[in-house]
Amino acid sequence: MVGSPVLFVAIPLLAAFIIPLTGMIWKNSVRIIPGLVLAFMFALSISLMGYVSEHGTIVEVIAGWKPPIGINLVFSPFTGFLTMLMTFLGFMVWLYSYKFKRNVDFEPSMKYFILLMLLVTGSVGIVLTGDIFNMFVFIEIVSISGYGLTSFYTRRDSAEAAFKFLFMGAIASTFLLIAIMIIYSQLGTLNIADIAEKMPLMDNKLKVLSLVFFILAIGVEAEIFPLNGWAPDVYTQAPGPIGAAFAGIVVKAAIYASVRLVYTMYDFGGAFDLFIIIGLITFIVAETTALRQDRLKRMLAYSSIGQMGLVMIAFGIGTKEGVYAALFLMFNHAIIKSLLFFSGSYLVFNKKNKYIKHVNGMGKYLPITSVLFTIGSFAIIGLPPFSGFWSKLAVLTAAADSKMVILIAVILIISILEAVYYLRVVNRIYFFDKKEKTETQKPSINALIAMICLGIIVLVIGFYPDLISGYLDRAATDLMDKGNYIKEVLTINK
Amino acid sequence: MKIAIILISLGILGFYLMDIFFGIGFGVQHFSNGVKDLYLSNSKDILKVSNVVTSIVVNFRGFDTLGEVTVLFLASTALGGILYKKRHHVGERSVLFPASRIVMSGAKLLFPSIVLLGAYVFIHGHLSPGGGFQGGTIIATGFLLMLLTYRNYSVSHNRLVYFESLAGILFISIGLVGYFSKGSFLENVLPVGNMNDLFSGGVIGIIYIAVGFKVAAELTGIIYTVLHEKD
Amino acid sequence: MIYVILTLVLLLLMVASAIYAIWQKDLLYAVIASGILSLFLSIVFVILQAPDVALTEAAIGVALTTIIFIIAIRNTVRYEDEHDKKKKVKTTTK
Amino acid sequence: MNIIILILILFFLGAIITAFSGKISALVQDILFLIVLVVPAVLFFTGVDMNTESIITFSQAQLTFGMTPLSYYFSLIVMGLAVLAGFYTVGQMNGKKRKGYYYLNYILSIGAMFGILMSKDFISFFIFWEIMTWASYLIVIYNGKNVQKIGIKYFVMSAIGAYAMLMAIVLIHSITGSFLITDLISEYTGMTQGMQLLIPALLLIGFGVKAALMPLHIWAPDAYSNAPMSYTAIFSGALSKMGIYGMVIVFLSLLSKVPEGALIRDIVAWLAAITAAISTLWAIKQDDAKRLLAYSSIGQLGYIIIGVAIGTPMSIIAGLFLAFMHGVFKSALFMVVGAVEKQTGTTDLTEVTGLIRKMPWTFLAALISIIALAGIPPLGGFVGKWMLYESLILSDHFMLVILVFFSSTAAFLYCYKILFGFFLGQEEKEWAHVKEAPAIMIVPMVILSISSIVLGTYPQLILKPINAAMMSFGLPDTYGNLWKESILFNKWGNQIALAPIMYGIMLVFVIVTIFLFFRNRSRTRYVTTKDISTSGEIIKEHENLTFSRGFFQPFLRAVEPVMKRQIDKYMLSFAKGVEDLFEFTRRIYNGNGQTYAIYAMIFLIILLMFGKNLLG
Amino acid sequence: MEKYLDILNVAIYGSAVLLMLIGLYGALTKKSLIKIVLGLSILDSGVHLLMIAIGYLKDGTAPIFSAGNEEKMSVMVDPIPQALVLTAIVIGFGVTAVAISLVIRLYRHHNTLRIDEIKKLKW
Repeated sequence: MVGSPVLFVAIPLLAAFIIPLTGMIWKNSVRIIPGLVLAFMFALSISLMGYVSEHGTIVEVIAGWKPPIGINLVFSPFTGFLTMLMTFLGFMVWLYSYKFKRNVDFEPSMKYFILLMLLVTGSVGIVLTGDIFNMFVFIEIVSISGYGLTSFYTRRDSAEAAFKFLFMGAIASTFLLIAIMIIYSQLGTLNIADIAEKMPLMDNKLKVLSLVFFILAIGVEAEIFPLNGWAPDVYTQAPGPIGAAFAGIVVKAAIYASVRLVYTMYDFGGAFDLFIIIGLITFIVAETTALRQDRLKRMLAYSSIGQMGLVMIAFGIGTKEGVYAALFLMFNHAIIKSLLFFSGSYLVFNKKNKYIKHVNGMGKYLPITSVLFTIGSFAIIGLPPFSGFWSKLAVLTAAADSKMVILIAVILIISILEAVYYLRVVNRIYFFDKKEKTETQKPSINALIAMICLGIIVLVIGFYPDLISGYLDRAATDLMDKGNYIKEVLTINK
Repeated sequence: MKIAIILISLGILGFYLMDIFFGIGFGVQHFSNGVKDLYLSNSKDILKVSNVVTSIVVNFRGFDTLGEVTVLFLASTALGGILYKKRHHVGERSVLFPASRIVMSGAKLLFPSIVLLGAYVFIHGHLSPGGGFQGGTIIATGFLLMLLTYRNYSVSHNRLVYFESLAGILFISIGLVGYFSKGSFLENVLPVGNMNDLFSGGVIGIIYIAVGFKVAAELTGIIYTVLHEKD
Repeated sequence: MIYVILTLVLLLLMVASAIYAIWQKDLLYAVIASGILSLFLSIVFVILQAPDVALTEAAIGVALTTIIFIIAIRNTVRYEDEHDKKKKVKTTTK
Repeated sequence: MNIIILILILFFLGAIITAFSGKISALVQDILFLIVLVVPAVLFFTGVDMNTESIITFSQAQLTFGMTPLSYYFSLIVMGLAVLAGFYTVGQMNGKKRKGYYYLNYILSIGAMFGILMSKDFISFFIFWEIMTWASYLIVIYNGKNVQKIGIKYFVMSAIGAYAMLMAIVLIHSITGSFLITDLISEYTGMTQGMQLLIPALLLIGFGVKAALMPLHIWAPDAYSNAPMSYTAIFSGALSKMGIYGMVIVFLSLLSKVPEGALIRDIVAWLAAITAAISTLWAIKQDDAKRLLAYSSIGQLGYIIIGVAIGTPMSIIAGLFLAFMHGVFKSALFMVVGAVEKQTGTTDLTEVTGLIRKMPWTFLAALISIIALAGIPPLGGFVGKWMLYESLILSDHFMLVILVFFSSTAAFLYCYKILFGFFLGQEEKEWAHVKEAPAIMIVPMVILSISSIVLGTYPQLILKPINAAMMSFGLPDTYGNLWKESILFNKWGNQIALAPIMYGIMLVFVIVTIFLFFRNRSRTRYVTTKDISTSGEIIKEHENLTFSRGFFQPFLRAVEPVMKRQIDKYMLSFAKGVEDLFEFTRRIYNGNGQTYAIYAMIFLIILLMFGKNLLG
Repeated sequence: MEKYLDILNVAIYGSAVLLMLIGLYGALTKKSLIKIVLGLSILDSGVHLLMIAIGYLKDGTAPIFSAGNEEKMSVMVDPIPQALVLTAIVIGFGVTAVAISLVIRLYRHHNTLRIDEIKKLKW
């Protein structure tokens, strides 16, 4: 084994503490070190994934105490897949914003990169940790770096967005604590595997209520319907790449948390139906709202929320095919939505309100960015031969196998709306005339590389989905096998 | 209307919460084989730390503490970002009334003792109530006193950064030393000593001191940033 | 027995100061009330055999949170009703 | 490497290379474009036979490619038209902007159509179907006019169809566990009755959109007329046939096997008949040649669908035959309109007049194609229509016959209009400079017109593949026995029985025409159409008094009540209403952070109160 | 003693829940941003009290071993909630500090503290 899961947390934190010191000596180090760390995390996740696929789950304990006592990190095919995805996106976001922040002062740019790095770290921590209170701590890390990143631009209305986020986040974290305490008071443990094992001992009423509090708390980050008021504002006001980071990293971590609760910790069958209901409402409301947006980033934000609803639906199907589909959707959504945010923020660069009409005629001025945006739009609509098609097909197949005919119909009808609003933008890019005289910003070389990387992934996965389907399949098997998770964690011989 | 909805929903929420917690009961323990006893006995027998809360915070659940320190670090970073303005105005302050001479000299007298108290609290974190957080906070309140009293009292920003970063690096390095020598992050690498001894508990004392410095520096930094925020 | 009564009194005071903090239109008083709440809370923590938490709550809840709120009030408005904003400008600028 | 895969790769790589070769030179691009179209066609006709099958395996699905007799028949249409229209395109697109974009999507859609025909499983079918959809969508909006309205309308309707199809596909997969079309066919009779109706219905919605069946046709007039004419030739001639292709499979291999299928077949047949009738009326009303032909296409597709839906062997032969013929003559007509548009800059029938001397070859192509379209013997259209009438009468669908006959007769009106509007009438000074279109555009038109004539005389050229296709569905061998079914054919090998008589009539007609022409030639005099005595009234300048205006005014007034109720108006207002409804859901996000927190509390309360029932 | 325990049961949990509800009420109804943040911090206090109360054991002692009570493990109150609350308090302070800085910046930007007037971002 090369390295260990704990390095996913230790190295970025070490770097975060070192950066203020090195920044005094060499100013560029504050930009470069986070990139190196994120690249390291990505490389580490790949090497660990290789190890995991041969030798099975890695359970890493902290401070040498076996799981019920100490905190443990679990690097299984499932968590490892998400880690790989998140760290990759984190690196892409860094690459994209490497020069983007050049015109910003030294101190804010240092803060930006530290916060970005810790945002990724926190999300990875949520995914890897095997302890619910530790998960709470990581959720707070993600939240606070999210608040900081959202309000990065002092000239926008970003503080308003960040405050809404913080308001919801604070309420959520309170209820998360209550839920954790209810479980602790009944079972006397905080370890997820241990809780899962002892869960049948718990009183049914308390079980229901604690799950309710958990759903409220994690739902805020997972952007499920009535709790996602903050999300569009944050996506709009945060710097462009951070929107991608939220859509691709933070929300994924939150979805992971809720999935871990329902699939591993609790033993309710009805929770899956709840997932479907919540996901469906989120999906419908978000997509219909996105249809009527006049600002680009807001539209992307609602679309992102809607996609997360779809992921919830896929997880709610509850079969292995459903999990496979959900993971595939998460992967695609992370890649494609990042591509859209990246290219979209150059299409409306320097415009105050980022109206959709500002993209008019950009196909002539920013050809590559426009093409990438178009590819992203087509992919997220689910048109073949782009990658979005395969995930949509997987969701529908999984739903059909579970005989959910009406669900399929609703998903497809709403998908038409999605197609409409994306194509409206694409039409504007190519077939409308640019009216205003404002300057367009050519993407810097690093941003272009990041976008092209994502675009290539979209195309490659579209033509050859088997590149990742092995990972997805193993991850889905891993998530469905609750007993194995408990066994792996509790019987570690360290 | 809105208020009525809120009151009704709060009422229902309160009802459910009370229902839950009366069910749980006060002063009784529901679980038989929880981790509590393991923590108590391990803390006593293996770590030789008398304050069990400290051993939990620093060792058993040291990862939480690392996260917590990171949260503070993030808060001060985010705060600096949120309130960042281009012009630096060191020396200007927003405290409205100049302090009286009595307060000034009193503060001067109190400040060393507050710092000393804080240092004591975090050094003895594994023996008595208190520890890095408490001690760090106490030191920060000492700086707060000075900042409030003296119009031109300024804390060197760089020095705060040094303390903050070095303490953080120390914490993680200890963890990494444990990882590389014993195979597990934050694992104890020093002899544990005897119970109720100042030098007991292995790395716990060192980590708590690092945490103390870090928390003190971060909280001071936060207050300093907010305090110098003026239109 | 005496602890029970003391606890009850403290809890009562806590709730009262919380209500006061929410009810009071003058934000400065409200913040002070919430600081007092934290003080009582830390005593309750001592009674509940949690000295570490009590220390933390006393230092953070009573001192730091309160002072941060007060700084915020200094930088913004003192009264909840902003009709008093102009009055505040008059009274507080030196 | 399998030859089908090779052709597909050639198409898709060639599309991309062609798109970017415009950077080198326009000529290179044109040549590449033609190569990419011609080489696969040659490969197809020489290398592909019924036995080539290849499988690409993914973890989620298996893509199986192979050819069936039916797909061979449709491939003939697609490949032939693609090459002919390709040459035409090079001429028409000469000097236009965004040529790379246009070529890219042109080749992509041809490749996708080929892929659809070669797919033996639903996944590859759907993939190519969607590629075809978005490639054609990108061409529909190529002009940049009204993209938000026309383009979105086209895409939404296509998406409705495609998603209905996708739903059917996943349902099929959940039942049969396989995506193969043959597996669906073999397991169809064992399904529950609900599924037996639902799956064909969903598939028919999907195919019906592309085939412009009545309630789903609303995209067609706009999309056909908005795309460049060189593509509309493909659009109407080949792309819409993909819908027919799917329908043939559904009707012949699914619905004919269960008794409930008769209901759906009748519904579709009736819808198609109504489509034919109404769109013919609409075509008569149009003053723009593009829109006229677009409506005419919808009507013609209606005939084809009727033939396919009725399901007797004769009617299917009629439908498939008409499908080929429609591809031939309608493409030629669209090419004619495109040529006129290129030379004059407009396609308004009331503007352009008297081009017969300027563009004789174009006129010839238009004349022959229109005769074929109207179903006048001895051209191919006649053979198809005759068989259709006969099969309808023989299978007791008298009401349908009346409708079809009505619309077929009414089609003469618009046929005449387009011929007259463009080519006959007075010569205007305005169009004095007009020249004949370049040869590269003329040749495909002429070839298509000649094939109309040839197919009218020798229908067996395509009756043979039709027969093979039908035999693959288990229908009796009709080749050589068609005389048993239809009085049109004689005993000796499907010759048209009446051919000598028809040619006789034709000869008389031509002679009379020439006679009249020479006799009246001396009496013709030139007047200008825009200088008409107005009895002292002052004409406003913009008032166009060309005789082509208000063509068939009394007739239109007679049918006006029928045409007032436009289905697309209802559908558009429905869509608008839905979108306005979403304005309300948007108001949920009212911007106040506190309200969001209250939502959270209400959500929590709901979960607390009903969580127990939900989670159980 | 049972009776007092019942009183305390009602009183401690009751006041903790009451604190939470008061805090939530303040956060949900008050228009002033500072009041909202204050409400959130009161909400936090209530939760912390709740957590400590759950860890309490009847007649328990603080979880600190001293020379005298090394064997009295069974009467010690639960140290874990205390450790958790310690973490939660510090995290809560971090959140409050960020919230306050946001409030200051919002005031700078909008020149008001009323939350219903700060809604430029909507729909």
